[in-house]
Amino acid sequence: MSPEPVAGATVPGPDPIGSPSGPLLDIDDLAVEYRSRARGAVRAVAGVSLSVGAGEIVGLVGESGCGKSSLARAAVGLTAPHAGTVRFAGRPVTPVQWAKRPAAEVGLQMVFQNPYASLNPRRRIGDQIADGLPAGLSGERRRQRISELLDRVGMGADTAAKYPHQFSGGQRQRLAIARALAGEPSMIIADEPVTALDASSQAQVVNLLVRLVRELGMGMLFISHDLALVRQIADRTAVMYLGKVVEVAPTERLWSAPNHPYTRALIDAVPTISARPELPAVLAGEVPDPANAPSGCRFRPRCPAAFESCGHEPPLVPIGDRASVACWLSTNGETG
Amino acid sequence: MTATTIEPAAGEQPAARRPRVPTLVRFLAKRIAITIGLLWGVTVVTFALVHVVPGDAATANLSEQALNDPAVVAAYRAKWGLDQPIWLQYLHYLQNLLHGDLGTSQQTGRPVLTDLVQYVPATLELAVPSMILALVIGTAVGMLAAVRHGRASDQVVRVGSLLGLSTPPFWLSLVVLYLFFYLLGVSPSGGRLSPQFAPPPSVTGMYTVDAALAGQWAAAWDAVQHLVLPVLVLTCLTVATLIRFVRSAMLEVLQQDYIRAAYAKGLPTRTVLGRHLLRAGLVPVITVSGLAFASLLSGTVLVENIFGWPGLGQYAFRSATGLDLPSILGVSLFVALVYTVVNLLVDLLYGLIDPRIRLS
Amino acid sequence: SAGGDAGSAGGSTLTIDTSFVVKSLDPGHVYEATGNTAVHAMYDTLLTFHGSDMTKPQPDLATSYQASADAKTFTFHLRKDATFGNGDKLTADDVVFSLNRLRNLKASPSVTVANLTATKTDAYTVVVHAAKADPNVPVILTQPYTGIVNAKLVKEKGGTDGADAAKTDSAQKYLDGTSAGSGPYLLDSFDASSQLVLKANPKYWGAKPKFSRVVLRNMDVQNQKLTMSRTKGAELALDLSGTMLEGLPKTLQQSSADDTFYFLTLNADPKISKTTSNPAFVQAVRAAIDYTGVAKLFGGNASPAAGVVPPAFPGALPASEAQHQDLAKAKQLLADAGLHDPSVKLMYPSITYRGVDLGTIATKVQGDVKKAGIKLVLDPQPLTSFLNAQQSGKVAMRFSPQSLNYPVAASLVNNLAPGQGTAATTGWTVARADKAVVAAGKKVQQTLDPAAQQRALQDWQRLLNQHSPYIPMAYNSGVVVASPALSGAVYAPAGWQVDIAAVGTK
Amino acid sequence: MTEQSERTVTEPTGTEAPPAVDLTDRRVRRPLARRSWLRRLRGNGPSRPLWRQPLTVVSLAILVGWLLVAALAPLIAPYDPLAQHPATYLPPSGAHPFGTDELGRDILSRVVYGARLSIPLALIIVALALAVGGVLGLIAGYLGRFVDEALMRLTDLVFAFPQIILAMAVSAAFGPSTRNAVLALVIVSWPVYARVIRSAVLTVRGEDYLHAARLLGVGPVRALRRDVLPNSVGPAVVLATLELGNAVLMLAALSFLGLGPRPPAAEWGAMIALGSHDLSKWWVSVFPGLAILTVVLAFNILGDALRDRIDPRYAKGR
Amino acid sequence: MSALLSLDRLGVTLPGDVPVIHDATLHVDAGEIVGIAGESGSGKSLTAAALLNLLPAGSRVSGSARFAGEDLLGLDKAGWQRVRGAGISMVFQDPTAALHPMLPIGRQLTEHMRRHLGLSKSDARARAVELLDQVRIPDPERTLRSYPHQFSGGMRQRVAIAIALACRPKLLIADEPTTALDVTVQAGILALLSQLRDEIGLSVLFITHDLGVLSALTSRTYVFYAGRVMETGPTGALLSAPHHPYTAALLGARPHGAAGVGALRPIPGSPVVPGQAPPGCPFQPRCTFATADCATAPPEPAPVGAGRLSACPVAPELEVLA
Ligand SMILES: Nc1ncnc2c1ncn2[C@@H]1O[C@H](COP(=O)(O)OP(=O)(O)OP(=O)(O)O)[C@@H](O)[C@H]1O
Ligand SMILES: Nc1ncnc2c1ncn2[C@@H]1O[C@H](COP(=O)(O)OP(=O)(O)OP(=O)(O)O)[C@@H](O)[C@H]1O
Ligand SMILES: [Mg+2]
Ligand SMILES: [Mg+2]
Repeated sequence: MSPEPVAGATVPGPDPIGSPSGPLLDIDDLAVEYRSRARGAVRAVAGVSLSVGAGEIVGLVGESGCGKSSLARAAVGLTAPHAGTVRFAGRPVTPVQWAKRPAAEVGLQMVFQNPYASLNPRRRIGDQIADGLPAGLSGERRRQRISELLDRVGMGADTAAKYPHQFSGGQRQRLAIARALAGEPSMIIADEPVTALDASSQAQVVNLLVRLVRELGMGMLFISHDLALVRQIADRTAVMYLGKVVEVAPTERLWSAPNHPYTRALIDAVPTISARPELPAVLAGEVPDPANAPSGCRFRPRCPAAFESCGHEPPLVPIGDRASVACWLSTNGETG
Repeated sequence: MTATTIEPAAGEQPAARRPRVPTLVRFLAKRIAITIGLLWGVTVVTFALVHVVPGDAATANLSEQALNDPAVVAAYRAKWGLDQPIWLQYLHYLQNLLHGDLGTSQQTGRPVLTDLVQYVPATLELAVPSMILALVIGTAVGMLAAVRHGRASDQVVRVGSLLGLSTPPFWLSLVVLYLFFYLLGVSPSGGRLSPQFAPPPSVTGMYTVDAALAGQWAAAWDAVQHLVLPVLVLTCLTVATLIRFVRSAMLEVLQQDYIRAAYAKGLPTRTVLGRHLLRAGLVPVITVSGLAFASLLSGTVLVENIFGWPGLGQYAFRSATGLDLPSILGVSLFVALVYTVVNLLVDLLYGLIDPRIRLS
Repeated sequence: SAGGDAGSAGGSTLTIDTSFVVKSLDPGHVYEATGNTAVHAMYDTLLTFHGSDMTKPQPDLATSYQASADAKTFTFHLRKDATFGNGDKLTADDVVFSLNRLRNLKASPSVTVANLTATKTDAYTVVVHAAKADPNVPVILTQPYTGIVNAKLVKEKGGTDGADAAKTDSAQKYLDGTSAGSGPYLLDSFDASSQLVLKANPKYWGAKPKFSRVVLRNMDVQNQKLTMSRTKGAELALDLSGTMLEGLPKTLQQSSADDTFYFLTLNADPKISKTTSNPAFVQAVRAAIDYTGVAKLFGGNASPAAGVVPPAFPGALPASEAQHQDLAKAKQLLADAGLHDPSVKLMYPSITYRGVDLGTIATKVQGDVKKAGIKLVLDPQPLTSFLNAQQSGKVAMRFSPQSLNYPVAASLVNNLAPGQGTAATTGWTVARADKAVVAAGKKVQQTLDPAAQQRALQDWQRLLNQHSPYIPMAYNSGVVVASPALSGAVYAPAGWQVDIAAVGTK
Repeated sequence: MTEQSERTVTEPTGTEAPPAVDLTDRRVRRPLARRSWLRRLRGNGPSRPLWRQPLTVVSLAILVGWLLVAALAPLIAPYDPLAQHPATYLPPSGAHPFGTDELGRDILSRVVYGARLSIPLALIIVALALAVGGVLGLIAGYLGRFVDEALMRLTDLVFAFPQIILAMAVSAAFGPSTRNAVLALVIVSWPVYARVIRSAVLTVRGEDYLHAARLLGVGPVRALRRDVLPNSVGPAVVLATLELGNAVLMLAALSFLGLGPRPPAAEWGAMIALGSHDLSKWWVSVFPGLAILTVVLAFNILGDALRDRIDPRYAKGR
Repeated sequence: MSALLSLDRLGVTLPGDVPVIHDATLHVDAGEIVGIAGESGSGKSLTAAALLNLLPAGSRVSGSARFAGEDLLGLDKAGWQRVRGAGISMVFQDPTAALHPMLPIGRQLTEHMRRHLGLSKSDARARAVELLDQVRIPDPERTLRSYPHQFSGGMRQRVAIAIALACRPKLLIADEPTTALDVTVQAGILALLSQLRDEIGLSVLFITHDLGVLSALTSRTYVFYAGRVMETGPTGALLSAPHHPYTAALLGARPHGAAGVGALRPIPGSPVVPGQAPPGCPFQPRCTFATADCATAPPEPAPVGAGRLSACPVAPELEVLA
């Protein structure tokens, strides 16, 4: 495999905090494995390389169970990776265990999928946000900072004294974002932050996130299974299948000219609104159990274009500007 | 279990299960190891407990005048190995235990195993019918209450089961004795059999069964009559817990979509409740019935004492107050064994009823 | 239902209800009440008592005996027609084996015979030697544990009368399942927890007992009362006493004898307690107790105590001398001794004895002495812990029932006199004791003439009431309650409660 | 009793964690999360306020009544509960509504004073057991690994003894007294709390809010105090309420066997034991029995109501 | 041609006097796939539940509901047992929850067939195999012996559809049958339903909140809000030119097409809580076009074009809403 770290941002932002040369978040050949008595070893992430630059939004899409969350949690340091490295601003991310998280890593934050579970139901909003503020802050400064953060996510300052159950899902997700901002992050990993929300709240939260990233010049890895949503906000999009990234490309290019048959199938499966009813295209089969991944190209059993080369695993190779694909069809010369 | 697809067009099929035997064997091996560890823990705790007590078995088992004679005391202590250091006594006990020898009871002078063989059936004769009754009634009534959730009958059941939970077992025993024996005279007093009957030849150790096997119908009927009150009390105690549990388990199941789906298919209520609800509600019931059985055994201590029932509960009580170490250890080991075996059965049954569960 | 009509079953089953713990039916080991009752029916002894008359041992296996003047040698002449249950003849060998085995087993009952050695002169003559003079040897030889076993059979089953019998004898297991005696009954079945069944010995040498089958069943007191209230058959209850007798149908027969006393023991060792070792305190407690009230708690035939010898035995003080409460005297005694608000822990076994919860009595005592300004803190202990603490001699004040080791009042002296068994655990040494008490005790033991001994006993008791750490409070009786049709159901204060073989129908 | 009864259902069977349901197939998770939360918002239990449920109100009244009785015992009791009187075993009458016992003591007064023992002792037992079990459960759940394993085996060990027999043995071993009875009951009842708290902690350990706090640089100890503890004690507190009734029962059982508070204390179980010697004096046992029954019933109903409210999961019953 | 299902001013009040559905008028013709759309909590599922008498105990239903000439609201217990499964059947949102986890699929697939169709055990089994074939499940024989957990979500939903189709119902109610599934799997289910309509003339009442799905599958759509029908009409026309501000708002909030910050337009405010609906139009507090009139009385749906009704009196005057 020859992952090529692709750096750069479509929208210019402030320089990355760490090493100015490399990307802000650099995931290199990451693997995550679960061992369960029932299924044996499950390789949920099987060697993924991906990087996100400052001010850049990278979307990560894929079917359920393909390892998106596992990747996110390992990237942020919630689980120890089985192999590979994650670098944030140039320094390796240490998994959060017994020790307190090093201050330098607090700039890497995460927004979780379920807004109902990601806020402590028994603590006031203000206290939870204050977790991320420097310990030396005086009471007054602290209050001020909390209302600033709440204001940023469009919630009133009086929110600080309330408890999470007093808010709707969309509001909670905004509060969770405010809490993440308390760590003054330069990079946010958002794992399906709007999946649990109503269409209308979805729009609110997504708008907020995108605005913040642009305003604060942060980087964001935005994970979702909703292609249309990712298309709307991401600068680049990575497509994951069964623990591997099969294609990365600038979003519009990915939509207009997908290089991987799987990407194509995913896009075709999205129902669209049109005057005449038009059924989305069907991709046969479903994601295999990662505990039992097919040999060679993992997509081979479902691929309409599979041929004999597919018995070998295709590497992720760059094809043009900031785009890579892992498919023998593309690597054998042709692009697109 | 997630299925695997190889055929592009074929969708998927249930993946072949990996061979199950090794899983089961591993599971059993682990459980047996845990059980052994548990039993060992029981011996340690009991031994320690008995030895922190001021006074030893000699005081409990020799007459007062004999205690004044050092020679007699020394002879006794030597006979039971009480003159050895405690760790040696313990090692000795373990060694015998490995050979299946539980030692000799100081209060009955018989091998503890013999005592257990005698007392356990008497207790089972109480516990098993109580458990079965409690299970049947508990499941039926609990299910009824769940189905009629919120209505008057549900409230009645709820209050009734709370009452059952709140009644002191020894008091209930006295009350039923007072009512049915003293006032009404419809039931026999205590014991397992009226004196005019000789205990039937021992096959199972349970008088009802043995008498029936021997064709002694009058004795069998008499034994059944003696069972009624204590079984009633034990059932009352257990059924309350079960009803509560079944009720809430069934309530939870009733909210599941698959019950709505079953109705939506046009199945009659009888089928939905009897097949779909019962099947799913039974899983938690099995869990709790394992615990309920353990508590039932525990409940027999008081009940047996009041009804003069010569079972394990009385034996345990006398062993504890007489500081009869081998007997206490024997009873504790037995109960711990029952506890683990029941739990094991519960887990196995679980796997049998619920296909989603694998032994791991 | 309960009681049943034994008459219809051939008229031959006698039911005896008792709450029992029977550890052994081997005469060499037996010592609990129920065991004694059963062993008495299965094993003949050299001598015996009939009914409730404890004045003089009567012939049993021995047709006659002679005691030497120094009370050290006793010669017994055996009857020649006695046979064991299996048909073997009973000879002097069996007697010698049985008595020596009993002594050498060093089990609970061995203590009483530790002083004795049996030898035979011929096949039907046995001589028992006492190492220390003891005029009560004939009485001891009425006790069930001196029952004569079939020596040949018991030896076959591992029995021995050797000096090392305590270690090597292994016949107990056999004897717990099979009787090897010459008594009117044989053991049919024994279930340590529920019942013990006797059947008539077809080869019994004496008069055939009336009942061919006897069931002793384990039953708590409550149920005994209820069962007896309804019984229609031949049935006895052994544990009904005191208050439990109230409300029983008038048709039932009762037979009783006051053979137990309940007493407080106050430690005389100042190291254990400054308070209890103060004689004035003891006397104050003695004066503060409401003896009639305590006796009433036992109900039935119980009576306030006069001394330590229960009325069932010759040598008891007359009822007219019963102690009585005198609070003014108690307060005076305390004041004179300069004891203000004394407080003592009273330890007692938390058991129910003869239908009375000892805690109730202790509470009553606590209430009584409080009126005199004495504070008692109750300290109930499980029986084992109580016995252990008592044995240690470190208990300041304790309360327990006491009965005689064997049915001679003088045996109490062996136990209660300064420096002896009970006294030793009470810190009452000869040095601490009043000279007169010591002398009076000696006199009891040395007097061989029964009438004179009884007078000496009474004098000794009067002195105990003034100078001892014992406060006897009440006498209580053992009672046999029998269904109306029975005859011969007499309470025997002799250790075996009732002579089963003597029970018949009217 | 009971209850070993008393074991909880959060951990179905003693010796081992229940065989895992293979729910790793999480394809259908997304909408589920939304649904279940909606459901919780809508509520599925009796969501009426406590004071609108007649049963709960009645039980609360009973309990408050008993607490008043305990507090005001000297004012309420017509006689000194320890005062002996020569007229014994008087059946219920105007002068002695509940009759008198074998020492002529007024049973009503003793029942009244009994509340001063049973209710506070039950509270102490449960509080101690909750404290001991809570701390151990918290440690086991948070530290995991062999600490957890060892603690769980220890709870198994306690569970493997029938509660009453173990309590009897402990109480007999150290001699009957109030302190030892409390000790014995704490020893047999702490594992339930340890298990409940442990499993609650295990749940919280997987919660995103804990992760979020750790990601913000909160140290493990602070997280334990702020995030784990407050979210784990809920079930245990609910359980404790339910266990109060059980503690009253167990204490009475020990007393009944002569292993509880020493005489002449007016303890209900011991009073029943006195009456049990003679069924014909039914009033001696019946009234203290009814006292136990009402107190325990009130505790149980309240615990039940509290459980339904606080934690719908616990509506499972035990 | 008379409609297969027709609801006229159906109202549902939940226990505790919580009105949740108001005056829902709706019809489904034979062989037609009709959609119901709306935000979460708008009463879509309750409408479906009312059609099968699966409402929470103590709910009250008003108005009329006729199915194949029969008055549903007048049915007795036996009548409902007859209609359920054989007349109207249902597919639930979450196939994992809707299949009994402890009964083999064969059992769940045949038990109601034997009852409704009076089939013998073997006949029912034969039909079950046929059905599984129809919903494109490979190896039906083996599937019959398997349990739900042995299948993926998509397969489970196919099984659930097979169960719903077993007694040849005339109407299938599908309550968000694809919400729990991945887009790729969803496409398969949509294709299946569409094929079934073509092959066996199945009528479907399809509930979803995904407008894209509606567009792909249904011929007509009802848009629900706060238990009321806001707008109805042929799906294509309705979605391309909405005549109700709510429909327009729904369309605006969903991602559509090319990138750009602010391309998503959230609906301001939050949905109505049942029982606390404002007077007048329930959408009025969130509506950008609301006038004072909107707060007086709930507007009646009025015709706004070919086969279209809108409950917004202002709508016809607005040019383009989307
Ligand atoms: N803690 C765990 N233990 C065992 N297996 C796990 C664990 N977490 C995830 N897996 C497995 O790893 C694989 C990837 O899971 P992951 O949650 O990363 O997927 P995902 O892409 O985030 O899916 P979704 O879209 O459903 O969130 C799945 O097969 C899942 O079953
Ligand atoms: N059992 C119930 N008890 C009380 N209220 C209920 C109940 N079921 C539903 N509701 C309420 O009725 C309203 C309509 O619910 P319904 O389930 O029909 O919505 P829906 O449109 O299907 O939403 P979703 O998209 O979330 O499935 C909701 O506000 C809900 O809170
Ligand atoms: Mg995920
Ligand atoms: Mg719905």
